[in-house]
Amino acid sequence: MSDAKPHRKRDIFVEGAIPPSFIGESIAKHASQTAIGGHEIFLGQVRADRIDGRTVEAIEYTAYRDMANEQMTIIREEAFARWPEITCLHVHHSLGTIRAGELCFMVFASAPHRQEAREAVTFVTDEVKKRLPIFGKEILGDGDHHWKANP
Amino acid sequence: MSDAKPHRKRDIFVEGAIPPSFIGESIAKHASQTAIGGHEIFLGQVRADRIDGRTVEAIEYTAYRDMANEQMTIIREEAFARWPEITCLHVHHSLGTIRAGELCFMVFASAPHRQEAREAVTFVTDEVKKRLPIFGKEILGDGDHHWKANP
Amino acid sequence: MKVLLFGLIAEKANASELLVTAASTHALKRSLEVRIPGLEQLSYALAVDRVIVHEDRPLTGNEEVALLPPFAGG
Amino acid sequence: MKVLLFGLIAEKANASELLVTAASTHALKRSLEVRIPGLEQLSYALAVDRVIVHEDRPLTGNEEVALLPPFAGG
Repeated sequence: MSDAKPHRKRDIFVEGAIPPSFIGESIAKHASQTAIGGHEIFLGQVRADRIDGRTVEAIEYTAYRDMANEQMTIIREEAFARWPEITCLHVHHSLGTIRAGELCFMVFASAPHRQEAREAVTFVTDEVKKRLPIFGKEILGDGDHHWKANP
Repeated sequence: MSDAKPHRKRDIFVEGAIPPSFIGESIAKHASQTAIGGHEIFLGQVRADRIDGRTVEAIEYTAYRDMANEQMTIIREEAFARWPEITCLHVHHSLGTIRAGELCFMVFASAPHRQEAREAVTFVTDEVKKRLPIFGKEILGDGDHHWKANP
Repeated sequence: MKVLLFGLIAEKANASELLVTAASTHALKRSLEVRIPGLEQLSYALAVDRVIVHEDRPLTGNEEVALLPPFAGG
Repeated sequence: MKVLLFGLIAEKANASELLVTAASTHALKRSLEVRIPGLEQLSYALAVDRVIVHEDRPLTGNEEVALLPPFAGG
């Protein structure tokens, strides 16, 4: 599994929404890895939040792509160091306009036991939100916009 | 969403392995629910464990089906009481012979924010393993078998 | 009354149900431990009407009774 | 040196990069706060060679410098 190697350079970004069928295909690729006992998956979906009485219709994502991928490599190495049992860790984030109801983010970890997979997904999800330079412009119903900021 | 109603009687069991494409289809069904911000999914995969030098090739699952579904209804009600923000909670478990590398268990929760979805999936996964009368006969390579028991 | 058997216990009894007469859950267990070889040495639970019962409880014969070996779901 | 701008800051500057001369990160910030209206009031971070820098640090002009508004990934 190439994805078990934390040092390979990779790009987490995909143009547009993540199709639900892509998740199914990602899961299917693990059937030959019979040391895996559990997969944990987090999916971020664009939420039609209300902002000052207006509804978020989409988020337009941009990123400082090189820095984000470098930060992701560091987070990945931290995750493999803390949970060495993890066999796979897949992260994808959308760029471009993602409409409410569409998927923009996937964190997917597999391990022999569920605890490691779950803890790794929680850690990676939280750290991506904190450390990756990704920017989100919320497009509101009235044509206005609002810049999203993670807490 | 019928699945947000904790009181409807339902059957969590499916014959045979859970196909990865089924997970993709389940995810796709949530695109119209624009209050959802995160999905958390746990998938159990049959692991080719070694037992006394022999390899687990498959698990043959049976269940006390009525009791398991009643216990699941109780666990579901507990989850909705503890995490009232959850919009969906889907649980499926396989019956019959599931080969190593195939999926036998799915817990899938959706919520406006990731924490509720994650905590609900953790709780439901743990409680299903503890409280549902499901039995697993591990089929070993030499034709022998071993009865699985959760810790 | 009819007693449902599952998994390892069904295998040991070579049956998925047994007919047993017993006035209480403890009496039922004693009777089953005589009829099913090795049951006494097993970790198992008794469910009455699909709820696990630990204490001794009278049985009318109309209950749904089941013997449950260790759970292995997930 | 070339300074990369993102998100809200690129919008305020109406540009995705600016050419700036500065001998240190703090001098760079002061210069950018003059050129980009409202930057001073914003919460933002400065990255040098793709790592966030808080302290004052000399710049040779060969670094990759970027101004980063609050992150919103996930």
